[in-house]
Amino acid sequence: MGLLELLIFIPLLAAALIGAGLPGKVIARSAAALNLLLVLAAISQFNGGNTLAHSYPILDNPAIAFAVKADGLSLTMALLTCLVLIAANCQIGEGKPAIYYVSSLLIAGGAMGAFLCTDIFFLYAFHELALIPTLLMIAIHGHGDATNRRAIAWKITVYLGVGSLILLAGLAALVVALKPASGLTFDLGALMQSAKDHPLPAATQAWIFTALLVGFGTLVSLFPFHSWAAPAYATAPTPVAMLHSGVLKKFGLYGLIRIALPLLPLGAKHECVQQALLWMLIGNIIVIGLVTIHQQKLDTLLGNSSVMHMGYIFLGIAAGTQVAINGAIILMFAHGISIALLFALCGRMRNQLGTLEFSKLGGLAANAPFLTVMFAFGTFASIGLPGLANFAGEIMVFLGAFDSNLNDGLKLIHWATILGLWGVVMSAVYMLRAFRNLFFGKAASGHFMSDPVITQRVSFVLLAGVLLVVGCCPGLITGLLKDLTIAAP
Amino acid sequence: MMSSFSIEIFLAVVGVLLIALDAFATELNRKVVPWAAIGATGLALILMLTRSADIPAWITPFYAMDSLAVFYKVFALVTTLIVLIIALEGDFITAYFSSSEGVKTRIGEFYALPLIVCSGMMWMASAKDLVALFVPLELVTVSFYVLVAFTRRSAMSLEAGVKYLILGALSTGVLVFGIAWVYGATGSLSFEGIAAAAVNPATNAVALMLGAALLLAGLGFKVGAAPFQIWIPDVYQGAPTPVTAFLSVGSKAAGFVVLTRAVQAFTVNGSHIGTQVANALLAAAALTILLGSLPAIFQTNVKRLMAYSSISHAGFMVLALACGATGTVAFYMGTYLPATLLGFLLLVVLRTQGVGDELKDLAGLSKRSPLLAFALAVAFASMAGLPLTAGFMGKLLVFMAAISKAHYGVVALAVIGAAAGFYYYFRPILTAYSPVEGESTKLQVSPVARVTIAVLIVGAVAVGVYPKLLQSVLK
Amino acid sequence: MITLNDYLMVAGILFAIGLAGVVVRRNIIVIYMCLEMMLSAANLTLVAFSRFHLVDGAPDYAAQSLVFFTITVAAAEVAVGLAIIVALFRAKQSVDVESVTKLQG
Amino acid sequence: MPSVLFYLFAAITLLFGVGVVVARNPVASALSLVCSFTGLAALFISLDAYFIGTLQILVYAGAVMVLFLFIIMLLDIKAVEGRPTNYATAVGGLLLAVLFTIQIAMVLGGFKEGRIALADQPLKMEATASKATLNTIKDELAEGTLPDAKLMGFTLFDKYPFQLQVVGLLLLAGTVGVVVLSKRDRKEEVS
Amino acid sequence: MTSYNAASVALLLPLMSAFFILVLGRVVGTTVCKMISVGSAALCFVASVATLGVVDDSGVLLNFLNVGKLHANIGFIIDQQSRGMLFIVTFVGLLVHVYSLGYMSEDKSQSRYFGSLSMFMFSMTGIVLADNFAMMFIFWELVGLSSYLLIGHWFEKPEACEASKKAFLTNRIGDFGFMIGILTLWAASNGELGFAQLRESLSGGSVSGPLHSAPEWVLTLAALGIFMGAVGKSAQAPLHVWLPDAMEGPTPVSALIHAATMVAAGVYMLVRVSFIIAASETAMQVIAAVGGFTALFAALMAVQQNDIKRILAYSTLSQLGYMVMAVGLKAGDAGMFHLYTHAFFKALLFLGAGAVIYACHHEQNIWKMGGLSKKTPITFLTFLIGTAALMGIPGLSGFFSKEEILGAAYHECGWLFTAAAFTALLTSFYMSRCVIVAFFGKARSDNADHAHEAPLIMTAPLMLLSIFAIASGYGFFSDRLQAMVPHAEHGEGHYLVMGVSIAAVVIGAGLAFFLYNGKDKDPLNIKLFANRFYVDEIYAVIVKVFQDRLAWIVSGLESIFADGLVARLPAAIACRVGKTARALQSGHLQGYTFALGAGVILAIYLVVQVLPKH
Repeated sequence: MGLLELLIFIPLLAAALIGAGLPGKVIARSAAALNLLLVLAAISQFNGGNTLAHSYPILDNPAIAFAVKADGLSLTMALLTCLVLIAANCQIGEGKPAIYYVSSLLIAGGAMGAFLCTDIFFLYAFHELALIPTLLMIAIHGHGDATNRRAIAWKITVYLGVGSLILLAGLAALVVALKPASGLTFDLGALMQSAKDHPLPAATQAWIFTALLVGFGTLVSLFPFHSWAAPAYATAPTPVAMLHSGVLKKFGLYGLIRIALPLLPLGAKHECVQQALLWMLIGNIIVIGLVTIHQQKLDTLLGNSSVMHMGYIFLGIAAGTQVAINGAIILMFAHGISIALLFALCGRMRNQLGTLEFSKLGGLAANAPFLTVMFAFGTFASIGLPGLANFAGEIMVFLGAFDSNLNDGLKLIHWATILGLWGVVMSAVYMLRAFRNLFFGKAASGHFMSDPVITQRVSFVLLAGVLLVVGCCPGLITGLLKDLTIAAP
Repeated sequence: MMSSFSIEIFLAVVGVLLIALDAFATELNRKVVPWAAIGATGLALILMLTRSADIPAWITPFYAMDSLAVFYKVFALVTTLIVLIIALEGDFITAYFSSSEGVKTRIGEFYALPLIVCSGMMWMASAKDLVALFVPLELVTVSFYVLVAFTRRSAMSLEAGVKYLILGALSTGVLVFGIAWVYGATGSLSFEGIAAAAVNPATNAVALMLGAALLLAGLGFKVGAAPFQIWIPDVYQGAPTPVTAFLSVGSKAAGFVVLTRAVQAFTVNGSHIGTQVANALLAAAALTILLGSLPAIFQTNVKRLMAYSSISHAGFMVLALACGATGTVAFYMGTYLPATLLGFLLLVVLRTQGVGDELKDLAGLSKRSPLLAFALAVAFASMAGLPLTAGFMGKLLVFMAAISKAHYGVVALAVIGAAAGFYYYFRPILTAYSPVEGESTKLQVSPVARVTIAVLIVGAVAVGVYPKLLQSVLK
Repeated sequence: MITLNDYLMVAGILFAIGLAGVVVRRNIIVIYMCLEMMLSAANLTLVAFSRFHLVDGAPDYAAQSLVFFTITVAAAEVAVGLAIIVALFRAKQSVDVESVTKLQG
Repeated sequence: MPSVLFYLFAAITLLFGVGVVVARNPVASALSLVCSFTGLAALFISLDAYFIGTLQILVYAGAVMVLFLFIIMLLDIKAVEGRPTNYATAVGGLLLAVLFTIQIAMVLGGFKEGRIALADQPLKMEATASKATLNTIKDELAEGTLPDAKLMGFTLFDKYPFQLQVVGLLLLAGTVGVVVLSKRDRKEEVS
Repeated sequence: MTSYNAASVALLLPLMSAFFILVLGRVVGTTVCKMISVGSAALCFVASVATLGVVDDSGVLLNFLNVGKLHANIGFIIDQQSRGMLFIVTFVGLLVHVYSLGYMSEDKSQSRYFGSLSMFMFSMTGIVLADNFAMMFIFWELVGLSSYLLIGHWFEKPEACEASKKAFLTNRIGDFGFMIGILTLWAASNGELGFAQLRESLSGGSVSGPLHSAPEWVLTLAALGIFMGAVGKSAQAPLHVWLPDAMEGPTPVSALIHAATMVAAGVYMLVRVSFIIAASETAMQVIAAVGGFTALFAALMAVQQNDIKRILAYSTLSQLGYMVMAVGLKAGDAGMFHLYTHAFFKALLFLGAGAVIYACHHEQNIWKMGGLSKKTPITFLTFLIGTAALMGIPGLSGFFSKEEILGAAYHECGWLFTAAAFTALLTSFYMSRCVIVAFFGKARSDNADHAHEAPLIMTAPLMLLSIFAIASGYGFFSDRLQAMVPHAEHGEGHYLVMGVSIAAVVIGAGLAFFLYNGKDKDPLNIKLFANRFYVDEIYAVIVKVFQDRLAWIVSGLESIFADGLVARLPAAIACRVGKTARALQSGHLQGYTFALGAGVILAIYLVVQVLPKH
């Protein structure tokens, strides 16, 4: 039972125990803390050269095995999951039913499993653990009136269901197409080898890549398939919103980088696929950017902004160069932490103030300096201020996307980058407008917010600290990603 | 040490003895016959698993003992065992509705007939000859006529019985007409003969196609495939729940093994009618999945919802069959068993405690009995095909079979069907776990039911996580 | 001269009449009679094919044994069917098709 | 058997078949079904299937139809429903029948093997005799008559002995079912 | 000490002090924070003086990003330009720190104020020491952040919050262009970010010089992109709206940021990368034109302002216009020299204005002041020296640097020279107007009446700065302080230029004296200038229409098309099919038998007739 298996099973085990009736608070927090220690141990082992790879075959034809392997990308994502899980658990107040803990542990365990497995079957299977907990939490414990909550819960469940089924069809097509001589296998290494030995014709690669793009895109709220995301995050209870938007949403991008790019290099570079992806991510940045500007409540604003930021990561993936991919990975990590921090604050404010309307609130900074600083960290991280983690990711994505020489004029990827830059300005507009309306100016009547007690502050400081540390020296993460096998153009 | 043939006879004989026992030993305690039936099936199951391979020479012309037959025999035994337990669980309801004497009526036959049906199914599993297929098929069908209409004091059961009777008889007529034409075109009644005729150009292809179409229509009815699935919702809802469980798993599995053998004969490579039969099955599969899953969105009765779910699962199995992946059909059936039987067992356990099988009756189940709520969640998650449950494994293999044959259109429809599944399968889970105001009485679960639920939950999850268990049985 | 096709045609028409009867009539007993008629049409086809498919000079009795089984099965089926119809009559005082429409949707 | 007799019996079978469907009174349709079965038995005999022919008369026309008449009398169903037949189902049924017949006709059109006449498909008694093992069958074949019942019995017990037992089991299940479904109780109310 | 650890001290010390105040500010109390912040500013000043004498050097402090082609690192470059600028930044910074001790003494969140000041010093030093575009952009945005914190220091005041948000967003729009410039250079030079590497690649010397062969429009796009960054930061024409509003912040902040250092960063960067800008002819013309226009445009607006800080703000805008114009006219070092001298006297003027406001109990309108020369003599004297330097009265530093720029304008392009001259006239006009109205005549309000001299801690920096305001023009002084003094010999027409500039000063001052001496209200009433050419209102309308209204429309469309078409429509279709299929289960047995029969016929039809024959 290696380190990585422990990382996956501790949250699931904790969820089972809490489900069986043991006290939620203690078990959940100790599990989350233990997980963080283990992931740090795994990272140090990885740097020491030990990839902690284990494989437990569970089926012969097609060959499926519960195979785990440490890799720069998966460890970064595992670290993200542990950090957000700790913060999410801390956000669960006293007396909340056990399902809060069970659902957050299941979502985190599922994400952890998806990130650490190198077998396409388990990579796909683990991420869907979150489907029922999310449904139950949003429909039963969400915010807003009951019918609206249930409608939104159904929308996210069925939408993600359809997305993951399209993804399943795409993955099945991929596994069937790349069948090595030794018979059908789901193992990523073997598929990688078979993709190298006899690469698929460009046309097949293109349509399989499109299927994967639509599947993963729906899970990540790529532009036309995004309408489930914002309302779901707005109505979801805080821990679910943090974990879903911070961690689980990154599974789609992780899948594209881990499966789609290496196995279907020509697919990504195919002319119309590239154009379609670029137009979609422009949609993500510009259209959703404008929609976010229009929002009047903090939670819908954060929901839409998390949809918008996916556009940059997709830009990194569309560019496909090593710089762009590393930028996309750092951005995934950074966005996960910053959106989790913002949703934690948003949840806390909703509990204390009752409403999150900009028009009804104001001047909170006067008596909540700590939360103001934390919200400032979240705001400035999400608009890509240097010194905080998002900037390193964003600048690498933009540099990676602007890589091809300009002798033959500005192509669509260049225009996409420029629109992405304008997106950065738009995100500054809506984030600062929210920051100004909520925290500064005249204090609105009747709404009073106080700082959390010391023990409550740990989770916020942890997230803000991580943003600062990774922001100052992103080399910590790019170091991990040195040997990431990406189909360099 | 006993050959499978003698095990089947042993079971049939026990069935007959139990009928006699119930008829003549009037003052017997009413729990003897059910437990005897369960004991006999259990013993038969153990014997089957440790069977000796040799079978008497004289039965080889019509009795096949390949891996397909073995799997479905074990499958039939397991299904019968669990259905008997479900019947035992719902004993006093069946008794109450069987006759005016209410709970005291003696319903020994309700436990004896399934034994006979099980042996009939096992014979169907190893039928190599159309006649050897027809007779046990009719034994199963006629016994089900009786079982469906067993609780004749409930109008629903009677209505289901009549509908099943008329439509069953109609499909038998079509089946025999099909067998006649297949015999006419090929000149032989055994599957090898048919396969041989299908290949040689001398046989009249059109006649064989007519025979094949009618034969598949007859068997399609039994399996609940597309144009012939109209009877399933009403009969499954009307029949007593243990019988519905038996119908939806046992009878469907028997139908599929026979359908598999017939389709293998018709689509042996080089056969003149191979593509037509495969394409017809493909169309039927697509139609079944859609007609199974889309109407289910509007169901408010859980039992009727599970009827539609069984149609959509049949659709997936026919799809696997159309792609020639007979192993996947058996595997899917293996993953379908735990979820469905668990669902029906829950319905019976709830029904005995006065909880109706309407969707709104499930509200707040998690408070009243966490075990039942969790079991419900696992059952419906596995039916929906949520990963790490058996259902997902089955769907994945079917998807891969369809994609390897490049039937992308049908895969798209299957995706739509499965997506609708996420809605109607999760609705009962959400209702069970959503809080309800006011005090709710705790539900009791008998030890037998508790063990069976545990076994089925482990079955549903284990096959999803470690499918080699099921695959080794298939080999 | 009478050929095999003539017999098959008669059987086909008889089957069609049975099928029509099942759909047209509202009385369940008459529907049941039509079902028996369809079965016997199938039997006629079987016997016709077995007569014209000579096995070393004599009609192929394997097919005729299937007819034998069909007839016995039909008998058992009629017995059970009529028992159900009687039970229905006792419950609903009518054997009309309209009395069995509660299960729907 | 001269061909005119075939047409006669075929006509009887089909017309009385239609009679079953059209008759207003269930008793009338039961009786017309009996006539149709007798016509059918005659057809069987024209195909040298004497055993099946007699079986048809005995079991079908005799036992089954008598059971039908008995049930009809027992439940004394009113003779005439009085309501006009519902046109939708009538048209539907007719349509199905016509379509099915067309399909069978089209298949038969192309069915070359079906064009051989009964006359030029004579039974070759000596070939069956050489193959037969039972001497009773051998000497009856020697005198030129087809021992239909004996051959039928031989095939049944030679090729499908086990299925006979299963049919027995089926009949047992059927009768048990009938008993279960129609046990009369003291008070007959239905929930 | 070697230049290496001097630069690192100058850079990292303020960061550590800012971090310390952020984390432990509340624990250690305000006085300790103040001491740490001022102490770090002083040490930085000492470090920058230490670098003055040292030989040129460059190095790497932190390897920020090292992935594939990208090698971005935080380092430093010590050459004449950066040493001069470092001296200004640390010197003015120290004075502002000391001045703030007095000015902000009764503010209730002083630790946050001094923390932000340290943060600003860190970012500004970063820009000065930057040796590649990545580091430049990083500190570019950090400076934007610190100006946001400082302007929005009194966050209860809604105007201050709006001003800080406006400043940050306008800077962000500038950075948008700046990043496009950087990306174009990165793409064209196949992955170079360092200034030295870019210079090499541009010169085509080494074989890896793709930039040399890049098409012309690429170079222009790069140059204009970089210039847009400078426009954002140095508040040039289109993006100047944030500077006047930035006056909402405390006055020392305005002095430090909006006079001496931050706004000058744009010009400093343009001079640092002048080899790129010089490569594109059209870019040079655009820069010169924008610089000239901004100078004139700001001067016109300054004429009609009544708030003393707004007058100085517009005057800063105007002087920055001069510097940018100088860069555009290939006279980068003239621009730097003017930046050098302007830093001193503009800081002096702002701190003087601060002292005046402090004296008049936070009264900022000059028409409410008057007669302060008697009540606050030291402030009056130092303010007068600053004004003289700004107007360009011969002998003071302003004269020399402005004359250089006018000379460059004269040689390069005629109409720019006339515009520059007219701006010089306007400059002297509005500055003398300000001095006359504020300091001469009699007090116009009781605040002005009870005005009392600012404490020593505030007047000491004023005196120190006034010395520099005078001396910084002369060679002896500026050489030692590494100012980039253009030593080009004076071509012909030098005397003409000097004559025109002196005439402009005299006419301006006379006109102002004639118009404003002893008046109680402003005789001139040019609505257009007073309302700042209605630029703010135009921008407000643009934002309202192109952003909020468009956002409303787009969000409506998005919920109809994206949500409707992709999510709700397929679901509705599936439900419709579901309903019809459910209707098939009518419950009527006849319906079922018909369906079964039809199914049989369909099966036959499908298998026998329709499907493709084998």
